[in-house]
Amino acid sequence: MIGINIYLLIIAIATLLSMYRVFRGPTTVDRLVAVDIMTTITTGLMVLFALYYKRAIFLDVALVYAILAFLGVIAFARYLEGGI
Amino acid sequence: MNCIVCIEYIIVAVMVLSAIFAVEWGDLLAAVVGMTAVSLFASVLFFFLQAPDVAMTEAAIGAAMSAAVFIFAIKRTQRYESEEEGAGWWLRW
Amino acid sequence: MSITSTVGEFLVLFGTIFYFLSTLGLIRMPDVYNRMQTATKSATLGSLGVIVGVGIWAIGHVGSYSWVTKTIIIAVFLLLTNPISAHALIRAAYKSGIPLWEGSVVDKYKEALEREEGEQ
Amino acid sequence: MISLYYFGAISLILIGMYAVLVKRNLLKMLVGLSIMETGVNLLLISIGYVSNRTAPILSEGATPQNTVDPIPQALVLTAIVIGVATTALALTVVINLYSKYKTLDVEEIRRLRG
Amino acid sequence: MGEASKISRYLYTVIVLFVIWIFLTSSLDIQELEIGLVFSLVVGALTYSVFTESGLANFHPKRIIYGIAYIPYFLWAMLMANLDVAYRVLHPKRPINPGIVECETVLTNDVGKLVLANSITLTPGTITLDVRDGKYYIHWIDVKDASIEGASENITKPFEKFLKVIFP
Amino acid sequence: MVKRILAIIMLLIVGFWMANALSGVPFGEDKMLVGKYYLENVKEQTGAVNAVTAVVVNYRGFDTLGEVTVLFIASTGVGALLWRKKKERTAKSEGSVVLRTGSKILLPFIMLFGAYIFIHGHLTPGGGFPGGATIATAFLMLYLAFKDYEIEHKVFEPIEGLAGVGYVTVGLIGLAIGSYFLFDWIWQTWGWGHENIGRLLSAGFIPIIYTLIGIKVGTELTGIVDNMVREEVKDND
Repeated sequence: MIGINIYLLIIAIATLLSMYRVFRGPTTVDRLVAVDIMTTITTGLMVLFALYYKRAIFLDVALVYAILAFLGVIAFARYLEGGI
Repeated sequence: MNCIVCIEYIIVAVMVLSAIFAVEWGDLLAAVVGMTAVSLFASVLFFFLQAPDVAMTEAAIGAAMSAAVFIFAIKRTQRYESEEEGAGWWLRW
Repeated sequence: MSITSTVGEFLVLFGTIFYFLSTLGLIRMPDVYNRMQTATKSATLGSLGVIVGVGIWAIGHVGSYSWVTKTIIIAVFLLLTNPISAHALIRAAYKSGIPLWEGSVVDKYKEALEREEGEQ
Repeated sequence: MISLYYFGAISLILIGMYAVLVKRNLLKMLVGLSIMETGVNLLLISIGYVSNRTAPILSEGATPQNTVDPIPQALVLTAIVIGVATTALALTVVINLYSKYKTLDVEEIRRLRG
Repeated sequence: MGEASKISRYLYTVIVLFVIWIFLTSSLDIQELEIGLVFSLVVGALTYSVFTESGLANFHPKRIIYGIAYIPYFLWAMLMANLDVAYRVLHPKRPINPGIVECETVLTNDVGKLVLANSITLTPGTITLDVRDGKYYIHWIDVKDASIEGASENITKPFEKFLKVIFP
Repeated sequence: MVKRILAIIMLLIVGFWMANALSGVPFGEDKMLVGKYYLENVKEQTGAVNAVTAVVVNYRGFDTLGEVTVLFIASTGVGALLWRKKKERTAKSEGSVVLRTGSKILLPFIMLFGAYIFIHGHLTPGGGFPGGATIATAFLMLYLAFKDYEIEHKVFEPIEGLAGVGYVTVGLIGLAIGSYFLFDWIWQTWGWGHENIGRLLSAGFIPIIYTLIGIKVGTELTGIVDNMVREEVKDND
């Protein structure tokens, strides 16, 4: 548990940087890419916090995120290419 | 410095900002993207508040289901909001 | 400080640095295709490092082996789903008419689509 | 000075309310309602939180003395699923309105009806 | 290769699901195993017709050995890709030269195409843009050779020598 | 412009009022009233490890039945409002080979994972509601990937009804054996599973009811998606 502050700091900076792209992005696809990256980062953050709380039950939440978050992105993508 | 408090502040700030942008963007698809981001950060906050059940439900519903339902509605109506200024309906009563 | 904790912490640090690089790429690259190039790869490798690293770290820190199997499952699903969503997104970006960056050198896909149009 | 989580929840509620009051597009109003619902859920959960305690799942060293309140969590758990179903119901009403009036503007619909 | 028999496909699905269940619960308690077997049988009965086409033939030892050998090769390629990306991101002049190139492949199996596309997406500077009739259209961040043969030599050939054996 | 300023002023007043009210509710302090009782007795009275699940299914099972009914009414309402004589999928293009093959491979895993969530509701976070949503998401993935996929209505609707009937039946058996509706007959009368709290087969009827809720939520959310994605087709001839 030495360096968890450093890891959290790096993750926080990464979240802020990707949030800049969400706000700035000229097209919707830019925003979607940034939200997708943020979801991936959040999965890592949840796993890290599960270790911090020392409880394995929190890993299930990260598992749900890892499996389901990509479906939202696919729904947007299929709409954009005129698919659904 | 305790970075756990620091990351809580960052996540709340980013969540409120994305809610504001979700309301103000004229493109409804971008608004739904903002709503997904709000749901994502709310799920992380539930996680910090020691409510893993609620975080899991919010993740399962907010990540895919809610966005998909809104996208089906947008597909059957129209994508862009027509932005014209005028007196609101509640002023003309 | 056991050996597994050290290895796990190193993997987590490695992963978080790649998170940072991926979001830096998200900001610095000029158009959506190149952003996707840098962002998806680094974020996937970064979360692989963080997740497997936490699993190894937990052997020494919590003293339970059940973390490793669960984290491996999460990592495998991320490896399976992340490229699919990146592929769907870049296809949607192309089909919804976002132009390539002006410095691009070649566009074979457009040629193929035009060839198909001509045949019909 | 109110706490951080209360601030976040109240902001979400107010932003959603602003969208419902000011915006004229029906879908934008529903986006606002959805945000408002998230804010209410966050408010309820943060009322049930107790500092330095762990999740109300009594395994891995958690005892009844060091867990947070389970009742708001049980309430919100069902509210989220109900929320998406009712949002879908509202969206179908919007779809039907659009197929009749060909517009999503509330004011336009009011004018066309009268 | 034609479709395998229904029983073989069903058994393959159940075995894969049961292994995943053991990993998910990460315990060898007899009650977990019983319930896991029941759920594997039910979910397998619902989904085996879409899950697999070749059935138990996937457990051929040669394929498994090649599959295990593929993992470290792939992870190494991915690590190299990310160092490459790090160089491009951190370099002040952004040395990129993007474009969309066309590649061809010898794989005919759908799962093989999926694994190849995912591998391409995660390795040096390439993302699969579309797959149509055996042709891969790939967005390449640093185009070295725009012709079909040159691009295939650079992008798809290194993975194909493994995947051709794993997914015939 | 005037309406925006008026709305913002009004919202500020509402926000100030809410903040004022909440300043009397301190954050992070112990203010449990009935929660303490539930937490101290949950293991003896219900056998569940997860207190949230015990509250949702056992202590307040009747409320949950009401909420499932609300869900059913909302789903039926979507179906009724979008009812047309002839409805079909109107998708123009199919997903690429990667998306189609990927969804074929992921489908059993997502369904197994949903089953894992709702059967472990009394041990780990989760339960019927997120598990059902996960299963519905698996069908949503098929709708997104394939051009002409539709669920089999003849199979889905009976399953949806049977799950609801099963919930009420479990409650009625409780009424017959014990003294009230949704009495936990497996745990309290028969006394099954007292020796293995914390293992899978324990906690009375909680796994049974959560399985039924999971199936019901999954089929209903799938029904909503199915009704919203199919559009009316006009006969041109």
